[in-house]
Amino acid sequence: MSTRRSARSKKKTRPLILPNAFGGPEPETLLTGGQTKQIQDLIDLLRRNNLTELELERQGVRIRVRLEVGVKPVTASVQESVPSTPQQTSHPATTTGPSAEETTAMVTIASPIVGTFYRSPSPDADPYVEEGDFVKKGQVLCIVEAMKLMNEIESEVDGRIVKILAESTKSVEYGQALFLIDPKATP
Amino acid sequence: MSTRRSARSKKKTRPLILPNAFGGPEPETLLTGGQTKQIQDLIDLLRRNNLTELELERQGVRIRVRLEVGVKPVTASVQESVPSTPQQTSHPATTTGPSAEETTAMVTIASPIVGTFYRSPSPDADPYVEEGDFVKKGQVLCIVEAMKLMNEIESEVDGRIVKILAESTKSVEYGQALFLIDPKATP
Amino acid sequence: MFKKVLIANRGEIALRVIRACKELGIRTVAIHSEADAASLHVRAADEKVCVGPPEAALSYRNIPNVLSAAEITGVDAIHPGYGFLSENAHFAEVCESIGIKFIGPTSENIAMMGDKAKAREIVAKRGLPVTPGSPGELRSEEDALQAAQKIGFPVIIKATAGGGGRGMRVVNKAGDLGRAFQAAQAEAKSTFGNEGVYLERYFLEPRHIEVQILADHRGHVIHLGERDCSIQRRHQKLVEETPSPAVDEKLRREIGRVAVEAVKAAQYRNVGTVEFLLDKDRNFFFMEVNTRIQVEHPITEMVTGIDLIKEQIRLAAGHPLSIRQQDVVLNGHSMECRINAEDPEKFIPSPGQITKYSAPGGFGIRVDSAMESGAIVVPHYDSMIAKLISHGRDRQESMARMRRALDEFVIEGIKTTIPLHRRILDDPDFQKGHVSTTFLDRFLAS
Amino acid sequence: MFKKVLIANRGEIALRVIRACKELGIRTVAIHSEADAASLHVRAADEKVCVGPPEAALSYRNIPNVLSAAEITGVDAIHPGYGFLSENAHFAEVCESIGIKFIGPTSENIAMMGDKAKAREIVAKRGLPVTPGSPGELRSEEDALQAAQKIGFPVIIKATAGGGGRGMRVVNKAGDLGRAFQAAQAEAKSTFGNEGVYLERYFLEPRHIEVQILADHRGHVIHLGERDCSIQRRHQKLVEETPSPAVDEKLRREIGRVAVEAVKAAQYRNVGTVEFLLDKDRNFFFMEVNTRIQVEHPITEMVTGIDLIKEQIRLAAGHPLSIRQQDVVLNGHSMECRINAEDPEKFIPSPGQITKYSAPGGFGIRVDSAMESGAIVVPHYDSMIAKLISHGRDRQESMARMRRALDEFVIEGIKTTIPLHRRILDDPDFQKGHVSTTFLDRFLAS
Repeated sequence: MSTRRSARSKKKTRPLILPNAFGGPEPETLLTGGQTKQIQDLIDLLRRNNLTELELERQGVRIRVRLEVGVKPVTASVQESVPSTPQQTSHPATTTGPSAEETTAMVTIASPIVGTFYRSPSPDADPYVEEGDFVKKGQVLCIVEAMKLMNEIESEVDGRIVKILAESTKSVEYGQALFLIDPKATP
Repeated sequence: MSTRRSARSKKKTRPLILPNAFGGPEPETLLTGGQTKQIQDLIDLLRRNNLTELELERQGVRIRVRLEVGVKPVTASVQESVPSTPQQTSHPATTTGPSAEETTAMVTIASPIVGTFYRSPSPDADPYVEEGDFVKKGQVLCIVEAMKLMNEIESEVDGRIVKILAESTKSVEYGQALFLIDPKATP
Repeated sequence: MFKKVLIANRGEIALRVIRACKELGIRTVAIHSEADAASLHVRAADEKVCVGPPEAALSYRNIPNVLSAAEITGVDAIHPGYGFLSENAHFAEVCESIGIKFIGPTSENIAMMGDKAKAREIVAKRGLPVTPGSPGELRSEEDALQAAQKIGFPVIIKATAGGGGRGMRVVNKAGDLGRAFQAAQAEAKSTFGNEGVYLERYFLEPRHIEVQILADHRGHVIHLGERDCSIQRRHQKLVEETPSPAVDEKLRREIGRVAVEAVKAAQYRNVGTVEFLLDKDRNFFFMEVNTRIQVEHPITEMVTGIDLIKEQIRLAAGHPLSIRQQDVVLNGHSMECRINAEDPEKFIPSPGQITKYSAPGGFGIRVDSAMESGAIVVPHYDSMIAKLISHGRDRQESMARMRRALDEFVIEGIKTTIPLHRRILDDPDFQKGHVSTTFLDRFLAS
Repeated sequence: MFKKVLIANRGEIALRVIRACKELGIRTVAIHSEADAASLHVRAADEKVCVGPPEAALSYRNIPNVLSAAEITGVDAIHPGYGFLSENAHFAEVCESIGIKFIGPTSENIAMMGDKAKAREIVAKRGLPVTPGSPGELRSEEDALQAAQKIGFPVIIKATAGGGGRGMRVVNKAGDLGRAFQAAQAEAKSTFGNEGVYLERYFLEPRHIEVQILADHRGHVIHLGERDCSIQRRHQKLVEETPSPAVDEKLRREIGRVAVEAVKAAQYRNVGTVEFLLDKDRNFFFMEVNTRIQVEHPITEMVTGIDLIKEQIRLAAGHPLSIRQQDVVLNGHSMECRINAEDPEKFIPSPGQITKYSAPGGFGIRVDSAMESGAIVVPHYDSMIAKLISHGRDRQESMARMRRALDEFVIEGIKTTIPLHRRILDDPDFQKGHVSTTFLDRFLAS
């Protein structure tokens, strides 16, 4: 337990640090850029894995790749309808998500709540973790402060911290990626 | 010269028949250069990967490319659902245009004015032409009455009347197809 | 005046509030669930914060996340819209306690009016007409029977914490009362977490008439005339209009005066709506006070020219009322059709992607909607996707405009209630204004 | 009342008239060129007739084809919109002669007012204030010099058949008069087929103020207040508003009275607009009468609640005026921005396909447009693609709404004047209402 003052904390007394009680969802990569390249990637994926069919649908984009059984050729279909792509407005602490290659087989630790991100339990303490550190499942990675409460965010896996995606003392929204962990790495 | 009474001709006295003074425009079908290029890209993708089928839908345009197993040629179809397709409302004398095959190498004689279509110079006279007739360039095919004036419409080519597309005494709009002529036919 | 406001809502009402803020020069913060990241209300705001997963309870109703979003963006005030947290007294109270202005009535107002039986009591004490009914919450079946026999059958049992038709039961005779009482209690408990119920006389073909009121912090209250919301399906309003074809100038003054007195009795602040039943003999009875901006507020705006959302914000910022009762002029007639993403015959929700969206325009037509071509109607929230509002010099013109606007409205990819609205507008009884809250059931049955 | 009306126009005004007809229960016939076959105005009508190739002279201005379309569809009346055949006295006369009602003034009204010098004469004879100028058409350079010296430089030479800035020349001193006279004559001849010119005093920073009038067949005339159209670029209006920031109640009554008298002097019928110059000392001078519905008519509709297109149709059908002057009430303020498909800095037309179109909505916003996603702006016609109209309780609110609506308006695929309008609305002089017809040139130069 430790106390900490946030930017708007004049009225605050003794905030609590809570253990992680949330399960973070994993962010997915969006189809952006050249479609031909993406379809090719899917076809390669299909072949490598000896799949017969692969379908992907998210936010109005549907991709379907099919390999006829006993037949060499593959069927691919993409359906896109995206007039309503989210326009980036100035939101607090915008973080561009990691690119597709980076996230391959990586685990993302996302913020389960809206609040303020802190890398250390108090201003004069050391950060919980640094990039390159090896962490254990259940190990505290950071704190997200919300409503004067300090919520400890724990790692969901064993692995190595590849990247810290949020900046200490800055606000984070629900689902925002905080850490990228390589679960295959060993010390 | 001849006189004739139209449906609304109570006030009419002696209408004139005028010689053809209009040139009919030929309707065209268009596929933009950009679209052709995109289809080619999809075909290349299909071929490179020995796919059987590839479908892409985006903002109202759906492209599907299919390669039949064991068959060399490639089938490509483009379906465009432009949001502003003209809705067919009850307009006077709607004529469904002839299909693609029929018009191949055919000449369409279109109405150069808005008015009422008559196949014969007077109600008791024989029609100027019938389907199957051979006509000469400059030969009168019909009359379109407008503003109490009878306008003779002439053939623009030598050939055989394949189809008469408008109905006598019914109204026609500007550019409406009246006759389909096969210019290659000989008597 | 506030510098920055967070809008704790989504869809058309969030966009409506953002528009008002922009016109007042106030910066805006949108919140959204993961399902709404690409929504128009999010792009329209200056800032945005994702507050949770698609489930409303974990996002739009998630008080810690909504308040954290307000804190990290440094807003002065929160506008709750309607639904979600708008009538949550606890939320309003927490806002007050952390120094963020809740744009709406006080938490005490919400709590008091949220207890429907209590609200009736307060109003009745002032000598104002309330529907004959039990004096307060019913303690037992015997209590219910006694009350019902005193006022006469049929009666309607309602949840004290209720709204929207949940926890309601109509009872025609004493023998049915016991079962209905228990069913209403159970439904009230499961829906509102509060099993309290009360009963009232049930009117056979009443009109639903409501009066818009504005109240400043000094206790000055004015009303902006009535809205007739009799076209309902299962207590869900579908078409609203103002003025009501059943209310003349004399009745308007009288019902307006009662509405003003009722909210004065409760020391009410900000905007609110007083709901009445109007029976066939033009007797009216107080039902309840809605402590939020209503879905149908635009029709009042169209005839008065007063921007109710701006008034809400000004009043919340402590400005006194800028309009006196005698300055309120009602110009012409206005009507609203709620366009829902539903099958127009079976009323089954029809979520999905809107492949084409083209809203009507021109003179006397207003559309409040956050939809657009390509938008996805998600299944997690209310099915209302657009409000089509007409205005004309008289009811005739307003209806003619509504008809042609319904014909113009193109929403493809999902089913909507547009065809139903078109049929309602062609109904001779509706055209004559001969309607009651039972109109739609009979209309749909025929 | 008419059973069926043909709309001899395209785009937003055709759609505007179709909407009014639908609200009146009148069937509609759209005409279109080959370039407009897929246009919204065509689909909105009950019937449609293609009247020619893209060139307006061969389609929308093609009198035989337009009248044949009217005959084969059996309409009772033709609404000409603005532009095209709307001020063609010959067309109105032929309509009259074949028993099809021309919805507008009489052909005599059009012919008389079309001769600008003649119109000035008629009005001056009634003792009404006209801009000091030559008594009629100028016969020679000497004639011009004499007139100019009498009224004093600077003067402006105008075509008697003119409009829209063509055939106009400003002359600052006697030495420049000869060349300007010849240039104006040549331009008048090539543009209007009529070399007649006249001259007037040229005011340095005048306002363009126009008064909307309605006249029935019995000769009753009322006015609906003024419009301030001072924001012009090369005599093309860009922004209009009502009431004018420069006109108070007293001046409004006075200028309205003069407008009514001017059209009475011409035995004018149906709707029309009387244009005035207002100088810095608040003197006003008659300029001309526009014998058609104006592009900017919606702002008058917003503040009066009167549907001018419906009034045109009713008056043409022989109905007497249903409104008396004392019943005309002006509510609040309204402003219009003309959105053109043009580069907002270089004013080069920008035809092409609109890949995305999303119009603003909500309270106090009206959009008159026939555009939609996927529509193609063809290069053959006027570049105006939408009229954005705001309404508010006062000029402040109306401007705030216009600003936020301009921010919301999405038109992709082509360039539009939206960014220019946004800049104009941010200008402090514009915000204060300190403008004249020279405002925009100075604004663009800075």
